[in-house]
Amino acid sequence: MFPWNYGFHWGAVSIVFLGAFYCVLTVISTTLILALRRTYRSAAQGRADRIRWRSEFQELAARDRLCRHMLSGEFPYRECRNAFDCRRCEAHARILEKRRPAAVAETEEEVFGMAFPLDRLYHRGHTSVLPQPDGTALVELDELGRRLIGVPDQIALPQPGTRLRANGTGWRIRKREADIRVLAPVDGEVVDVSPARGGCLLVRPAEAAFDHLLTKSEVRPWLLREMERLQLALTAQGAPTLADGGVPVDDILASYPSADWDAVCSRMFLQP
Amino acid sequence: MKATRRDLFKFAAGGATGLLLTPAPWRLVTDAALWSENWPGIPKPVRGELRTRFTHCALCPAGCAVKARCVGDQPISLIGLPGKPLCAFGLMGHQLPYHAGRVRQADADAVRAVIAKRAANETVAVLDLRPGRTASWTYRRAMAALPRGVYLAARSSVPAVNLDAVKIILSLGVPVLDGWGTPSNVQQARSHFRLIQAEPAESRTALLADQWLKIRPGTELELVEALATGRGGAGTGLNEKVIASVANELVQAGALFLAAEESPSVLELNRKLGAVGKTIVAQREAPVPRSWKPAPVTPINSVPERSIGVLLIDESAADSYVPWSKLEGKLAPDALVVTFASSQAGYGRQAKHLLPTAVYPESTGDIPPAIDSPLATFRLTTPLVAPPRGVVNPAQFIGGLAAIDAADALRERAGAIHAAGRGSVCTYADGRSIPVEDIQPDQFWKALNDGACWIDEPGGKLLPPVLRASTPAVVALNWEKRAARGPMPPLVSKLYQESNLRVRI
Amino acid sequence: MLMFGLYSAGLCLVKGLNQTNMDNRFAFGLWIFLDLTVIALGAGAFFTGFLLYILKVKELGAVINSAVVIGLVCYSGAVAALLVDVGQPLRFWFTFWYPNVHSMLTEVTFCITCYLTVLLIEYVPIVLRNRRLRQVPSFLIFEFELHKLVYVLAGVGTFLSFFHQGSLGGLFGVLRGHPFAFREGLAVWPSTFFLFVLSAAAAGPSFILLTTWLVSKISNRQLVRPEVLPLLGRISGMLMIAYVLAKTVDTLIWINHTSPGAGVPAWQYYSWKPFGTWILFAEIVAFGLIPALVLLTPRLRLRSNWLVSAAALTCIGIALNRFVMTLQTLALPTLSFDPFLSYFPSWQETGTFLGVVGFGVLVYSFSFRYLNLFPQERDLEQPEAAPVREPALAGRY
Amino acid sequence: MSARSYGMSIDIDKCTGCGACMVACAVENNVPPAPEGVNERKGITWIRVFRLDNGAEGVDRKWAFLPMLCQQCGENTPCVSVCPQQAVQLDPATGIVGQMPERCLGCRYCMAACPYHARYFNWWDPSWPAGMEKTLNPAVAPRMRGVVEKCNFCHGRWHAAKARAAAQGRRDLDPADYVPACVEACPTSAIRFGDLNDLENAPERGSFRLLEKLGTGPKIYYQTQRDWVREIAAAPGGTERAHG
Repeated sequence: MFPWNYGFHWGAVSIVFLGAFYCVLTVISTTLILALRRTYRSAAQGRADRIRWRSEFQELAARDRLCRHMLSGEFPYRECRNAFDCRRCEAHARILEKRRPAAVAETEEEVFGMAFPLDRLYHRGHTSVLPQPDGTALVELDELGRRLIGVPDQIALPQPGTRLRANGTGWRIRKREADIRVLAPVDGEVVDVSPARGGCLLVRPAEAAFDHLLTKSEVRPWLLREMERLQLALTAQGAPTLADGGVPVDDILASYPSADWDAVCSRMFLQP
Repeated sequence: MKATRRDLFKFAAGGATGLLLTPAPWRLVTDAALWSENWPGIPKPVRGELRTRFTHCALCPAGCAVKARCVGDQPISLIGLPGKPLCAFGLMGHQLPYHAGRVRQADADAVRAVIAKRAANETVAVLDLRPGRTASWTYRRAMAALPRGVYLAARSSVPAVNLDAVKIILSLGVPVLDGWGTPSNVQQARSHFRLIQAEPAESRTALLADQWLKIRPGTELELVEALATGRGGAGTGLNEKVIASVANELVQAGALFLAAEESPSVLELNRKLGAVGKTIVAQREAPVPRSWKPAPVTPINSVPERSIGVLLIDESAADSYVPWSKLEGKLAPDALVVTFASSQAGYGRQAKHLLPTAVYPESTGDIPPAIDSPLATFRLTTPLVAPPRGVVNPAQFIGGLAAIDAADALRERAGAIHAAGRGSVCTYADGRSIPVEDIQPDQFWKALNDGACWIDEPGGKLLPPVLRASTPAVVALNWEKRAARGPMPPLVSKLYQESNLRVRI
Repeated sequence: MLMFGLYSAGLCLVKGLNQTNMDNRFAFGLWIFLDLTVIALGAGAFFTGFLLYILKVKELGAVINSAVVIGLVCYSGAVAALLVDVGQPLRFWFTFWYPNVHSMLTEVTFCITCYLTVLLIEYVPIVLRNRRLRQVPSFLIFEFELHKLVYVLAGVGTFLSFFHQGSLGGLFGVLRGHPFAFREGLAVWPSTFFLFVLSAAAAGPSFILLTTWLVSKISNRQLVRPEVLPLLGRISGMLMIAYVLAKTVDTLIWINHTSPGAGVPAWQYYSWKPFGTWILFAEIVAFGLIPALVLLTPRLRLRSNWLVSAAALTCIGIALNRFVMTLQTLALPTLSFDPFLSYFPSWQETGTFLGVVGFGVLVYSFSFRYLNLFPQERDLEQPEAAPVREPALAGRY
Repeated sequence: MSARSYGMSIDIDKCTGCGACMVACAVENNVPPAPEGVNERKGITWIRVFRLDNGAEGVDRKWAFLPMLCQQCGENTPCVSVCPQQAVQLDPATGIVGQMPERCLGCRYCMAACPYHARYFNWWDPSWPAGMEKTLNPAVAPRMRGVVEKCNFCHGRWHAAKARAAAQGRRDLDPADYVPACVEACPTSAIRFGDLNDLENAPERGSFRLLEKLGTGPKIYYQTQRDWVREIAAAPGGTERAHG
């Protein structure tokens, strides 16, 4: 193995053989070291959230990765390639230009008896953003999210001054066995927090670009889709199907005591 | 929580790398390797000054000269002399004392007391399985001294064979090529004699012989008759042509007959063929002191039924066996059977007491002339290793019964031989051969003990053997039979177990 | 089963190899056969990796994780068995310390140890994808970064596997003393070297196919898209046919040239019952050509029972080939006067064997339970519920 | 010291199958007696006498004995090239294939490689009956369990002979000084040993080697006048009248 070992003799074969062996060793070890170094670097730059979202987005089932424009019927079938961050999506930009202003002037969508006021923008992780006149925005769970969780057992809100990253962790909610990370809908800095209604944050957005969030006419198809997914998640838990047509009761968990709520919530809050 | 866990990993990783840099792990593997090299329980051979000693092999009557390589006093290997090689069993003789089935302890004094009590008014018999030794003479003297002592020899008359003159041998089941004569002699003579083996079993000798007559068991004598008279022999299972041709051969070559069991008819046929006196002659014995008054050799058949009260069997050196069935009838109903042996394998199964004896090369004694030596010889087997405590010397024990001190019997006999002044002594250390008259008695004795052989001078005509009534002894055992009856060195496993060279019976 | 295996192995380690039924003629027994077979079946790991990361056959992404786990299981099992098999396990490192670079076994040892590490490293990301572990950010990032570099590992793995699979073949190809196994070859390697590489590459996908099918039957879940298994089958089939052809050519050369050159007419080997010529036939045709053809016939390939049985046949064929190379080689006498020996493993050997298998099953099923071996699985869950209607606002769209 | 190539020539016709060589070898090289239940397949006999017979039945059956030991192959030696850790080496100075038990891993690959089955594995811990370890030969170290061993032409004796030669200031060792145990012990001197380069030891005409066609260049030569023996011994690949 080493020239100073007994019985070692220089020869073409040994040189080739050991050479190859040492090459392999170096390659393997460098790969490992490289990976580790990068790990530390990205950890230092605090890119954990972004990476998490990326990988988790990949983990999502294909049918949960559909593009919003497919939901609203502009594409027959299309999966999102930008991890729900439409701000870098040129297709999205093109469509926005083409899109004529929505005719419907409704102020509120009512799906399954849940009210989704259209003055605000919706994130696919079931948070809503209400821009305030002073440039801040109010971030909270949307109706469905709230109903999924009902009365939370415990809420862990970020300190004011924390920087949020879109699709990063907004805040955490514990409910029964479920530990839910609510995805932050926007980049920005937390100004104020309150545990009311499953937690809501007052955020000063980094830039006022919200076009990665769902608006107006996209909300209803998206919600229908969400109901489907919810139902699917529940049936996967072996729970009876949603009372057909019946408006979901206020606390959905309560009506499905048997369901593995962790699984359901993780599915609905986009964290496989 | 998170931080501590990460720290834990950091610590583990750091520790591992750090450990790799220390000599500890390398040291550890090296030690492991070293340990695996001197595995626990592997004995370390003792080193020491190498010496050479000479003695004679007492495993079989051939009594080959032995050159022992010793570390200190412990022989580590045996080898024959140039031109006089040892057989496989002789080569491992020095390991015989360690054979598994060895018996070491017995209460000799109690046994002696019992025998002494019964000896007063009962017949005491000694069965000698290797007649012709000095020990045999001790037994005969003791039996002569006892009121009703009987000396039984496994073989009554001991003929010798003059191999140089032999042209053809017809052997009736004698293992001529497997433990019968002196290996070197047989080997040398093999080139000039033809061997016909008449034997039912597929023995080594049978398969190595020039011709094998596969006769039915127990028809040896019938074959002899057929060969003698030229009639019959159908019972042997051979066809007449074969018998006729063999008979023809024998007549022309003046053949020699060998029989596994002594029988008059065999000797008769030998005489008829002119073998007697030429190739088959009387065994000569070395001179014995005149003061020795021996009991006669009683043929076992002539012992009255159920007469023996005490039977003492000397198995310490055994060349031939008397089947137990033949002995049983001669024993009185409450007979006491004592055997002197080193293992249970032989008569130990039937005997009431077994007195442990020393085994070669622990024992001291002499070896009678080999069957293939027409001349008288006197050879000592001297202990290469000290015998364990508690072993009994049969000669001294039995001599003791008749108040005969046999401790110096060998030396006395050596004295007698020297006094006779015939023959010469050849010493192995220097390979010289000195006429007896040129050397002092004590030098003679010392020479014999350091490994030397006294050989009678060739002069004198070869006498025909005296024919006595047949005795039912099984003589001339081959090594398979020996292995079955007596102790064998542990390494025979190489021959019988780890290879199929030989087959255990 | 695992306990029993450990007990047997322990016996063999403590009391020594006299516990086995191997002997001086049958120096190799069940274990070596096991090692060769298992490693051949584990070849799926490297070959799938090679196809996926180097040749960019995306469909195989569906089974790569499972393949890696299988590979890991097979190789670690084989190494464990080897450690029991050698007389002085404490000296395993001698091979690295004083390597004899001319020995195929050295090559095998080096490559397998390296490749085992590679497999472990490839296994790490799969483990780290577990939901709980992923909560730890550093794990998460490490997995992410490592996964970006995995093609390097795949490359190295392919290199290593190529050599040790080959050397395993070489092991017996170089046995000049056994004309039955001895083959001439190219450069330093006997022909068996290349045959083994080929056959292993052929068997690997089949084995993955088999396990995937089995697992989905047992868990009755659909694990991969329906087109993946036939694809595996096709790959396996193509390699198999190549292997069969090569093997045939090699056998012919051997029968007509190599073996007579060593002084033994080839028919002699098959004069010893029970190893008649049927074994040659079975190896090449019954378990070689036939499954290959089945796998290459698109119509049959799409019928799952045909596909699966063909894959099974392929695996059996490879196992048979390894059996012939190890045990039949040793069973056949070389000297005129030594007999044809037969050998039956002792219960300790069998126990260790079962232990290794049990270990494999255990590791695999744990991975299946806690790790995401089949990424497509989520996509394939079929919604059982009726599509949601919305009575209140029906007909709105 | 000039390069030698030690070898043997064995006269099968002289061998009576007495087994003296096997015993002498075991004594010389400290090979332990077999534990209970060991058969010829697990036993250790550096030299083993095989029994051949002419296949005839009854009185026509004839035996021949063929001593088999490591053939000390000189050309592409099968066991040397396969050992993964250089525990087997062919000594260019003597032409003897040496085995280093303390280096051996016990993988038994060399045994699989040997066409003569002349290599033996220590399946058991070596053990001697109580007291018998005193009779061990100090020139040879007993082997531990789990390693392979084989005939090395009594390497201990070779070292001793070299030492004597050195002591007497000779550069070459005296042929009479170096004789393996089996040769020394053979009662019929059927085994001859020596440097094949010397004329008097050159193999006689008509002598053959086992499995010559394998091209391993064995250095043990056999002679026989009996045709059936030559036919069996020379033929490779096993025959129906195999006698193990």
